[in-house]
Amino acid sequence: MSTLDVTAIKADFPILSTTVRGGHRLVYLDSGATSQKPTVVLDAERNYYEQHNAAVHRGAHALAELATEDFEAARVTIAGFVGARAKDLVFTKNATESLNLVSYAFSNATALNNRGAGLIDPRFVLNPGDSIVITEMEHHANLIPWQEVCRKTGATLRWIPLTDEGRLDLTHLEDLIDHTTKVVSVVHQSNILGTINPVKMLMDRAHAVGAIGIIDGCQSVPHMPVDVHHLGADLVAWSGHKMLGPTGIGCLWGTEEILEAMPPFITGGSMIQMVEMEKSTFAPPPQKFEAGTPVVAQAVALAAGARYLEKIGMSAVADHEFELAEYTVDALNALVGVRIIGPANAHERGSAVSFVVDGLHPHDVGQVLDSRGVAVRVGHHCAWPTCRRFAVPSTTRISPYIYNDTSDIDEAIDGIVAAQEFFGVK
Amino acid sequence: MSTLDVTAIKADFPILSTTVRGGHRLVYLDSGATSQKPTVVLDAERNYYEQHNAAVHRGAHALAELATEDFEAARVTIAGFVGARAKDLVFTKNATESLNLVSYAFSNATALNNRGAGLIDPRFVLNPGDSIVITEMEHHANLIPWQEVCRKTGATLRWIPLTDEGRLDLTHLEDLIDHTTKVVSVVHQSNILGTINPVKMLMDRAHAVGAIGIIDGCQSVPHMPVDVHHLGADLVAWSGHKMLGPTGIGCLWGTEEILEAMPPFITGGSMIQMVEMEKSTFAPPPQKFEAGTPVVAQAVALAAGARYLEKIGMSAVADHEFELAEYTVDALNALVGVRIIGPANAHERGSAVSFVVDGLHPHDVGQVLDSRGVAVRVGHHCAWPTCRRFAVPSTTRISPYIYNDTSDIDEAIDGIVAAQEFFGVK
Amino acid sequence: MDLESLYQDIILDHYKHPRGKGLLDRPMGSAFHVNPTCGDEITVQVNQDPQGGLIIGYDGQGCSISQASASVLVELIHGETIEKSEEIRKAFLEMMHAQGAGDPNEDILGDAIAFAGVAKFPARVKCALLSWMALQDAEIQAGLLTTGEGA
Amino acid sequence: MDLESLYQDIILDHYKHPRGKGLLDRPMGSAFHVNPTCGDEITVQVNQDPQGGLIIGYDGQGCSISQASASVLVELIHGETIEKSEEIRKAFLEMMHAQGAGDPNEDILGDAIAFAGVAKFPARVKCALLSWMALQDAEIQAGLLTTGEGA
Ligand SMILES: Cc1ncc(COP(=O)(O)O)c(C=O)c1O
Ligand SMILES: Cc1ncc(COP(=O)(O)O)c(C=O)c1O
Repeated sequence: MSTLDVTAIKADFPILSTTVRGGHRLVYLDSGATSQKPTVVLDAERNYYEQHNAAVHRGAHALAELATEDFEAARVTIAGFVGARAKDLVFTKNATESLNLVSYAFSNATALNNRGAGLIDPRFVLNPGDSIVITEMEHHANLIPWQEVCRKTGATLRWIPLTDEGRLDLTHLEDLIDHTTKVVSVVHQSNILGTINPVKMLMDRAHAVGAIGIIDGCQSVPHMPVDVHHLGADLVAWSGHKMLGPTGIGCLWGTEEILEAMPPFITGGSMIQMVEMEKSTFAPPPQKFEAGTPVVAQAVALAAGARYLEKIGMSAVADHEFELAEYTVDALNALVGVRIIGPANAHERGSAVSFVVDGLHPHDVGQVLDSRGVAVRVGHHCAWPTCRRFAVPSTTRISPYIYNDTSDIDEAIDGIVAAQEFFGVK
Repeated sequence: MSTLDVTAIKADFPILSTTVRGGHRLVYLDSGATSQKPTVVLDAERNYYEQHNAAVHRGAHALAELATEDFEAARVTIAGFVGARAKDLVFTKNATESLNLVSYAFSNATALNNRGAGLIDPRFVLNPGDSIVITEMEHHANLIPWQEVCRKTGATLRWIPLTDEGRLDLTHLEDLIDHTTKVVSVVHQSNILGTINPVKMLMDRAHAVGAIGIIDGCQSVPHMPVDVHHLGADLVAWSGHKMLGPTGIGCLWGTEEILEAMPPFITGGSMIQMVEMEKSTFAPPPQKFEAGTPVVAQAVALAAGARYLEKIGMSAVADHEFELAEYTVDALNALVGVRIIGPANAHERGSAVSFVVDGLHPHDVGQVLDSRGVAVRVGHHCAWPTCRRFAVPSTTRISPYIYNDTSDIDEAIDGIVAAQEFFGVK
Repeated sequence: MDLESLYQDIILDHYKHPRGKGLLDRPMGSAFHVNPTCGDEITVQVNQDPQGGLIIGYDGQGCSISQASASVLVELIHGETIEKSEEIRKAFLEMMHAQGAGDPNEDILGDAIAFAGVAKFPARVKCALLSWMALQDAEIQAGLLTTGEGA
Repeated sequence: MDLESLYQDIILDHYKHPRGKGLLDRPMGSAFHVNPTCGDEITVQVNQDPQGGLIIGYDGQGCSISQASASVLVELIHGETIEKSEEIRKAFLEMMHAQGAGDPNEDILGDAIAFAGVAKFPARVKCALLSWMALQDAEIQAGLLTTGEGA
């Protein structure tokens, strides 16, 4: 039995009491893509603009002080949410930028090194023969940046393959992550398969060969208790909009040592120490990585979201999601002509569940669900190679969150059956 | 006489009726750093979250359609604000990212070219001997990215020097922008000096030598009518938060041809055409440059800001600012011991006016103004080399906007005199 | 929402019984298009018979809308002149961009008129257009059309 | 707001009549610090006399708070042992981070106690700390302090 009072939680999200498609109650099961926002988050953002808005870290006037305080207090809250210190948390615009910030540390360091431009940390310099290891279940955000780094440096991209049930196939791990490996970057919880990966072990393996270990926490930080220090990674990236926060904010946590060592990514104002026309020096992290006017209102709002989640308790959230995962998996398993893509049980998996329906294209399944007010995602979920691995062009995905209960899953299941009937495949 | 009804406009900005520092009416004269936000902007953002929030360009359900429509309609509005087509407008997180997106086109193209990775447009490939030309009045956002490109490629950074009155010294322009020049990137209106630069002429010169022409429009787009097609540039960057919009959104306009030719910057989801583990191909612009979940709510809110400005009329805004500039310059010129840094008349300048007070440090001037509720910016305004050029460590800057009138300027002037008295330098 | 207005019987029929599916032996032009959001794929090929009539081949996988649209395309374009083909293609594009408004010409569009309802679903418009975009590219490749024409 | 609580007479006096301004001939340690937001600069230098007393030199430009703070620093640290210097420096840091609360020790801080009011202005705390941060670095460079100690 879930310990979450889902009815009370739902009431905190104005959009969940709207109707869609001619009067249908909105059943929002697309939180893997983006979560909805509770009133406290919207209020926090608005209050910031109505009371404290000013340029941060720059002005000496009253508003500038208040805005700076708000922004840095938000950093403390959001860092605390993952057990980190504020000074080790960098704000970006989304997880994609966070991961690019990291990948560009490698291509920038390599370019600077090749031109002999200053003292470059050799851990970030890539040469042909070096390897970067990811998995076959990465979101494009943790795949394409590394493809690009490889194109620019001559390094080789490797990936850990998947088993038929959607888990990492670790058989040849020691060969995949070897002495040539300089980066190991893996998703904590797959957004398409739902699989939770043994990241600690992978990070340990990365460190054993001297590689830098990175975790894409987009689907874990919002859904389970995460303490960055327990993950064993050097860097962890995630997004605000999937954890009740606004669009336009992402996070990157790193160890102090790694953030110090990494060259900057986006450069400009507020990330400098000293500027002359000829050359500049840079501020210490996190400022070094936050050029330009930062995402101030977004940070303030995301902090309100983090506090909302903390009040519920992330263990309670994880328990709730486990129950929903179990319920969803069981219900889908019970349907004739429906196949789960990813672990078909609730063990070490999140509540996002992908599936295909025999004889039906996911777009058509999604359309029928939508006509009943049920919002799910169809497509390759920005994990196209994972779809290829399972020989499907795309999937339909149910991804619930704290404001969903089993009645919402029931609506989705009913919709799938209705789709089968409508298209006559049952 | 100003045609703007400043009293009515003020009433649209909730923060302007707050008080600071123990009951002083807030006199906000720091809009060069960031503008305040009218209620319509805050409402637009909130309504989006409460009614339409979903992942854009990805889902097939009702909310996803509404969110995508909102986002793309915002693009049409904001592009229209500068006379552009929606498909030529890229959303970023701030102008700093916009300018980095452009500068990275050069360093990425160069790195790819050096590795023989595919067909690279030679206009973006930089070699030692090539030059990049900026000015001595650039914001750090249009300086440091180019310093970094030079460090990575061996190209040389050149800059157009300044006259004592704070205008571009064009005496040696033909030598500065010559056949070695591949980039000319200049600020339209200086955020520190207020100078409005003859950008069309500079862009024409850039094109005459085959260079790509870029304009930093941060301080022009919010303050005067700007039609990107009249500027003669290939690319124009600006920020949302300085034109009534929220934090966390920037813009980059480019000609279709240039945007097509530029390699992507941040890579990941939503900017792809086809993805395999081994390689990917990219979507056409603007998507190519908008990896990851975009700044949806911010775009919707910024569009509301643009509509608000259009209702006032950008010509009326420019007239109003001209009057304020004239008033401010005259008032400062009339003070003993006060020196304007930048043009000391209202000809070809914006309303942002920097100055120094003999015997007083800008921090102390700003502090006295602040104690009276007057918010101005003190420091180097992210244009440190410009301060060096005028042999001052920093300046105090008055920068008004549509919600300010001459009575606000009077408050600042009174505060300057009070500062002189408090520190006994008068 | 009215599922029937989207999934007209004609569409479902073309989906279940696609007309003329299959690739050509030696096409003059061939274009492969994907829908990057869902991975749907289509290849459209063209040849021209001595009398100037178009010969269309296609293959693909995807949702009911994209596959039915390709089948309708073959039915409409096959045997027509390039001029007529352009007329039909442009009428189809116009209908798909009309968001359910507009007044599609049934004489020109034939079975394709059934897609008028799809235009009300922005996310599905791309599906319906996939094969038509590929057709244009294949015709350009075959030298029957010059770049940029119409679109 | 009460300007007088920020600009205590002692501060204005040190600002207008800085004590011991000037650089040393051959410093054991020297550190140059800037405030990146406003461009204020300070150089602090240290030597040690045979009895272990510190000799401090400095030069710089900046606002009243940063310059007065440097002047007070010289007055307090000059001639003291490194141990005593650390005690004073830490007391000053603590006071500046107390946001106006706390109970600064006048016996240790002397004139520097006048900066208690500055702690209420976050944007000015950096100004007040500039020379003290440089002092620490200069002492580390002189080998009188090991890195990371205190801070
Ligand atoms: C002229 C100019 N360029 C660039 C910027 C950078 O804009 P942002 O901080 O929004 O990235 C600013 C404002 O800070 C500016 O005034
Ligand atoms: C696992 C994973 N990684 C990365 C991302 C990219 O996040 P964003 O789009 O917020 O940059 C997502 C979400 O889209 C995700 O689920």
